[in-house]
Amino acid sequence: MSLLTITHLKVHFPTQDGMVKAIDTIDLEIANSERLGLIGETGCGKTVLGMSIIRLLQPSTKIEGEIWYKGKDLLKLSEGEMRKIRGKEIAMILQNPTTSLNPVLKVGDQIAEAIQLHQGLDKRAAREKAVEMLESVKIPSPDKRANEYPHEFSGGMKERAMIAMGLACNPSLIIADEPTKGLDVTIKMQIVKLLKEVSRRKSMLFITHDLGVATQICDNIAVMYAGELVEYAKTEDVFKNPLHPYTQGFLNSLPNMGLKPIRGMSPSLIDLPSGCRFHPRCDHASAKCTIEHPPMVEIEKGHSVRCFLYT
Amino acid sequence: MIEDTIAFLKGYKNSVIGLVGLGILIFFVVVAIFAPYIAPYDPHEMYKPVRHPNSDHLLGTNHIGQDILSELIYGTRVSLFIAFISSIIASYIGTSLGLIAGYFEKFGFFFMRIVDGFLAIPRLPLIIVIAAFMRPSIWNLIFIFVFFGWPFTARIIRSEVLSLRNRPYVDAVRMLGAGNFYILCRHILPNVIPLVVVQLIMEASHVVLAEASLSFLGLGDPTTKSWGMILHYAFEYPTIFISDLWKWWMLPAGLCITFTILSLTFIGYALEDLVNPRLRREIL
Amino acid sequence: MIEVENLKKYFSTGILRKRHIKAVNGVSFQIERGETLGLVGESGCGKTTIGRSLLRLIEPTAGKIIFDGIDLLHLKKKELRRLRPRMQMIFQDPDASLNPRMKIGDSIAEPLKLQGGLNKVEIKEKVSELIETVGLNPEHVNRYPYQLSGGQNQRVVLARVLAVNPDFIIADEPTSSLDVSVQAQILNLMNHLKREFDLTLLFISHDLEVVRHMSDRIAVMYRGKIVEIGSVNEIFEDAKHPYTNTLISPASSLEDQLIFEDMKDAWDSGCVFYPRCPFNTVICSKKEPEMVEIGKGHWVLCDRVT
Amino acid sequence: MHKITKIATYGIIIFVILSFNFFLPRIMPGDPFAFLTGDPSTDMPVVLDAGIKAKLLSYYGLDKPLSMQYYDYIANILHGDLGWSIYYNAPVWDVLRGSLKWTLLLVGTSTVIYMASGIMLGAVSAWKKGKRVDAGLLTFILSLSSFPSFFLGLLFIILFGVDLGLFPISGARTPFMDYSTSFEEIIDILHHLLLPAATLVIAHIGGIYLLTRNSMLNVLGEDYILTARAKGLREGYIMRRHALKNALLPISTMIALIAGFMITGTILVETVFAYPGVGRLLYEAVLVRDYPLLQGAFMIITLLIIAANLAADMIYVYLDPRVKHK
Repeated sequence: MSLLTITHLKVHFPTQDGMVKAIDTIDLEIANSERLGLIGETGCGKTVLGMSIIRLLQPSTKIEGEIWYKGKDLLKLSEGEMRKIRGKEIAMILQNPTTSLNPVLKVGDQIAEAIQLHQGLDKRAAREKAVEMLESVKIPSPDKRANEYPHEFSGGMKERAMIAMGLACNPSLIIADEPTKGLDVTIKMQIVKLLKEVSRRKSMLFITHDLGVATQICDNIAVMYAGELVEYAKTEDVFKNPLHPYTQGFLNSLPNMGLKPIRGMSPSLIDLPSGCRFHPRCDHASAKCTIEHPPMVEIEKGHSVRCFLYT
Repeated sequence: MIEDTIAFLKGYKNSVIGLVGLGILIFFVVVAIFAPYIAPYDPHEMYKPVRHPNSDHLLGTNHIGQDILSELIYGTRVSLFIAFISSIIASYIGTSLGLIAGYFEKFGFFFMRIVDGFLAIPRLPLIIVIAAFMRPSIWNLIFIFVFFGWPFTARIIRSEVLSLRNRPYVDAVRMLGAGNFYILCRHILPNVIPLVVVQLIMEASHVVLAEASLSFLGLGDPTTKSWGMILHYAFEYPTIFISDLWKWWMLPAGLCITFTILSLTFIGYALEDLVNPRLRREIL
Repeated sequence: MIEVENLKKYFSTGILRKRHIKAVNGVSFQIERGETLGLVGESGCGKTTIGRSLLRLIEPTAGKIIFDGIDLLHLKKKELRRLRPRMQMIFQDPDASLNPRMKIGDSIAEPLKLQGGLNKVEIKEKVSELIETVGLNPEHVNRYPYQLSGGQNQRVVLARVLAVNPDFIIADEPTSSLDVSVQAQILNLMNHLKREFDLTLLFISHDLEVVRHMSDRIAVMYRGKIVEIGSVNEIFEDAKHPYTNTLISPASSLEDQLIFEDMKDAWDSGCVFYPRCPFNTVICSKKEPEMVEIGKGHWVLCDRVT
Repeated sequence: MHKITKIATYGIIIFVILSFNFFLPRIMPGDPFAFLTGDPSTDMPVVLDAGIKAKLLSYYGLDKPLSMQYYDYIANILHGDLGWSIYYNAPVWDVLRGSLKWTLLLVGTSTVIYMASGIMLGAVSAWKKGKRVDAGLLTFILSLSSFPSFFLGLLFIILFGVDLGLFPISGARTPFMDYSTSFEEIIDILHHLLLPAATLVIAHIGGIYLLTRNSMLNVLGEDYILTARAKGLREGYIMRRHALKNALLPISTMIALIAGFMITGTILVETVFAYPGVGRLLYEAVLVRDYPLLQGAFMIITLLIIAANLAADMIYVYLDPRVKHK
C-alpha cells in the first residue's frame, strides 16, 4: 500500500533572472516500508522535492499538484496542521549536519524539544528519551554526550545526532537529504549501515548523488534529471539494465566504471531545452527528441523510463 | 568597473529609502554650494536683535541681531564641509591601514589591539576634553574627527581583507608570480571599495552629529556659523523656553541637523543593503 | 623532479600553553618527471598541507624540498617569486579560485601580463588559443565566473595554469565539488593536457577510485604520515598496510568497532593507526614503526609486515 | 588566547587613558597650567585663592621631573586621590561620587529599556522582513534616531515640560522638598527621570534595532532554523529559542561602540535637562575650566565604558558555548 503519493507536482521559484522550474513535473509513490532512492546531480531539483513534501520552501514558491499522505493532501493542509506532521509523521534529515545543528543549544535539548512537543512528555521524560535516541544511533556514553554542544561532536557523530533527531518521534516517513555528503569513506559506510538499520519497517526517501550509497540502502531508485524523473526501477535493475541514456551515462562516468563523461552540462532550470530535456547531451537523440517531450512509460513491471528509444 | 557601477545604480534605484536620502542630501549640498547667492544677508552682519520673523528677516534675528535664515544657510557649508573632509581623510587612513593590517597577519594582530583600544575610548568625552584644552577651530575639529574616526574603517576593512586573502584565487595569483603589492591593489582593494563607500557615508553622519554636539556644548569654532552653534546660543538665551523664540531660532537649526543625519543614514542603509546582499538561499 | 624529505608542518595554537597540531609529521617522497603521484587520505590527514607546503604557500616547519635541483626552502623571496610560475596549483573550489570581479578572459590573461614580453594582440591570441585547448567557447571570454558552471570554471583555472607553461602541477581535490558526469570530463581533460604538455602532477584526493584513474603511483596518508606508497597495481592488488585495505574496501572492514574521527587526536605515541588497527599489538602502541621497502618502490609504514 | 588578548586590550586602554589624562594639559599649546603658575595674560576665567593654589601645585608637582610627576600621578589615582576641584573647592572624587549615582540611574534605566525594546523590534522586523510591519518600523526608527539627542531633549522640554507642564524640565529631584515617605521620594525621582531617559532611549534605539535586524536576518537564513522548522516547532518558539540567541552573539561584540555612543548621549542629555550626573559635571568643568574635575570625570566615564565591555565579554561567553570550551 502506498504511504505517500505525489501527483503532477510542479514547484517553481520566481527569481530575478526568471522562473526557476525546480520540479516540472513529478509523479511518484512511496509504499509502506519502502526505501526509495532519489538520485540526481546538483541542481536537478531533488532537494526541492524533499522540501516540498514537508512544505519548507519559501512563501514565494509556486507549488501545483497533490501530495497525498495517509489520506490527506499535504499541500492543502493549514500551516498549523502541517506542523503536527513535520517531525512527528514525516521527518526530514537535512544535509550538512555542521550547519543544521544549532551551535548554541545542547544536542540533547535539540532532540528533546521535538519529543516534548509531539509526544506531550514533560521536560525530564523528553530528555531521557533523547538520551535513548542517542544510544540507538550508537553514540558512546549518550548521557554525557546529550549535555554537549554540536561543536564538541565530530562530523560522523553530528550526522548520527541528526538521524537521532529525525527518528525521535518515530515518524512513518523519513526524508534523508544527502546524509553521507562530505564524510570520509569509513565513516560514510558506518552511517549507511546505521541508516539501513533504523529505517527497517519504515518508509524512507533517500536523496543522494552517490549511487553507491543508494544501492546499499534502497529498494527502488528514481533517477531525476532537470526537474523530472527519467527512470524508475528496482535497485539492481538500475545497475544491470539501465535504460535511459542519462542513467547509462551517469553510471559510465563513475570512476570505477571507466570515467566516461557525458558531454555538455545540465541545463539551467530557467531555460529548459525543448522536447526531451536530455537531448542536447544524448548520443541517441533524433529529430523527434528535439521537439516532443517523451512521457514516462512502464517497460516492464516496476521499471519505467522517459525515452523514445523504448516506445 | 563601468558595468559594476551601472548594475549598482540599477540596484540603488529600487531603494525608496536610498532615493529619499539622496534627494535630501543633494538639496543640502546645493544650498551649501550656492550659499552666498541664496542667503539674504551676510550672517555676521548685525541688525536689531531678537526680532520675530517678518518680511525682512524670514526667521527673525538672534541675540546679537544676525539674520537666522542666513546663519542656517551658511551653516550648511560648515557642517557638510567638516563632515566630508573628516570622513574622507579618516576613510583613506582607515582603509590603507586596514588593508595592510589584514594582509600582513603579524603586524595586523598588534595593530588591532591598538585599534581596539582606540575604539573602547569614548569619543565625544575625549573630544570634549581635548577641545577644552585646544583652541577650537575648524581644522582642529577636523583633526580630532579624523584622529578618532579612522579605527572604525580600519577594523571593518581589515576583517574583510582577512577573509579575502584566504580565498583560493589570491593563492592562485600568488602562484602566478604576483607580488604582495600587486595582489593588494589589483585583487583585494577593488573588492573592499564598496565597503569603504558605505563606511564613509556612515562616518560622515557620525561627524555631523559630533560636530553639532560639540558646537551645541559651546566647544565649536566660535568664529564660524554652524547649526550646532545656533542651537548653543539659543539654548543659552534666558527666555528661550517660555516664549515662542524656539520656533524659529531652535527648531529650524535642529531640523537641519536631523535631516542631514537622516539623509546620510538612509543612503548608508541603502548602500549597505546593496553591498552586503544577504544571500537569499535558494534550495536547489 | 620533486624530492621531499622528512617534511614537517606543525600548527601551534594558544599563546601561553602552546599545543602543536602535527598536520604533516615527517613525510618523504619523490615524483619523477612526467609522472603523476596520487596522494590519498581522509579529510584532515594533512594532504592539503603537503600541497601548500610544497609551493611554500605556507612555510613548512622542517624538512627539505628539492624542485628540479633547486632547494626551495632556502630560496629568497624574490627568487621564489621568479620560480613560482613553474609550479602551479589547482584548488578544490573552482568558483573561488577566480576573482569574481574579473572577466574570464582577464583572469586567463593575467599571468601573461605578469610575465611580460607579449603585446596586447599576442595576449589576446594566446588567450583564445588556451580557451580552445581547455574546451571552452570563445564567447566565454567576456563572462564572469558566476555566470559559468563549476566545471567550466575549473576549465578556466586549467587555462590560466597552462598560460604560464608550468612543469609541475599540484591538483588539490580538483573535482570533489563537481558532479560525477562533469568530474569525468575534467579528469579526462587533465589526463589529456598532461600528455600534451608533458606535465608532472601531484594529484590529491580523498577518492581512491579517482586517484587510481589519474596516477602512476599512489601514496596513502593517515594522520600526517604516509603509511604506504607504491605503484597503482601494488596498492590495489597487494596493499600491505591495514589502513590502505580499509580504504580499498570500506564495507568489508566494517567490524563492530565504531570509528569516530576523534580517534585521530586520541593517540600520541607508537603507530598512528594503532587505535583503529584490527591487528594491533602492544608493541604498536609504544614503538613508532619505520618505513620498510617490501618491493621495488613499494614502501609500508607497519612493523607487522616484516 | 581570547582572554589574554582581551585583558591586554583593557590594560592598554586604561594605560592610554591615564597617560592621556596626564600628558594632555602638559603638552597643550598655551600652557593650560598657566592658571597655576600665574601668568596673568591668559584669559582663563579662573581666579584662584592661595590655599587652593598651594594644594594644586603640590598635587601636580610641576617643579619635579616629568617621570616623577607621572609616578606620583599613578600613585595618587591608586589611592583614590583624583586631585582638588577648583570650582567646588572639594576633592574631585567627592564631587564625582555625588553625581555618579544619578548617571548610573539614568544610563542604567535607559540602557535596559532601549536594549530590550531595540532587540525586540529588530527581531520582529527581521521576522516580518519585506512586509509592511518591517518597512514601517525600519523607516520610523531610522528617522527617529536621526534626531540628535540634545535636540530631541529640547523638544521634549518645550512640549512635555513647558507647553503641557507634565514633567519637570530640570534636575533629578525637586529642590528643597521634604518627602514625607520614601515612596513619595521615589515617585519624584522617577518623575524627573522620565524625560531624559526617554530622550536617551529614542536617540539610541536605532543602532541596536538595526544591528538586531541584520543579525537576525542572517541567522534566519541558517540551516538550523530549517531543521527547527522540520521538527514542527512553532515560529514564535523558533524565533525565541533558536534564532535570538544566535543573533545576539554578534551584537554583544558591538557593546563597546554602543556604550560609547550611550555615554556621549548622556553628556548631552544631562546638560539639556540639567541632570546632576557625571556628564553634566564634565560639561560644567569645561565651562569653568576646572581641569582637575574635567580629568576626573573623564576617567570615571572611561572606566564605566570598560566595565560595560567586561560585561559584554561575560555575556558573550554565556551566549556562545564554543568560547567556553576552547
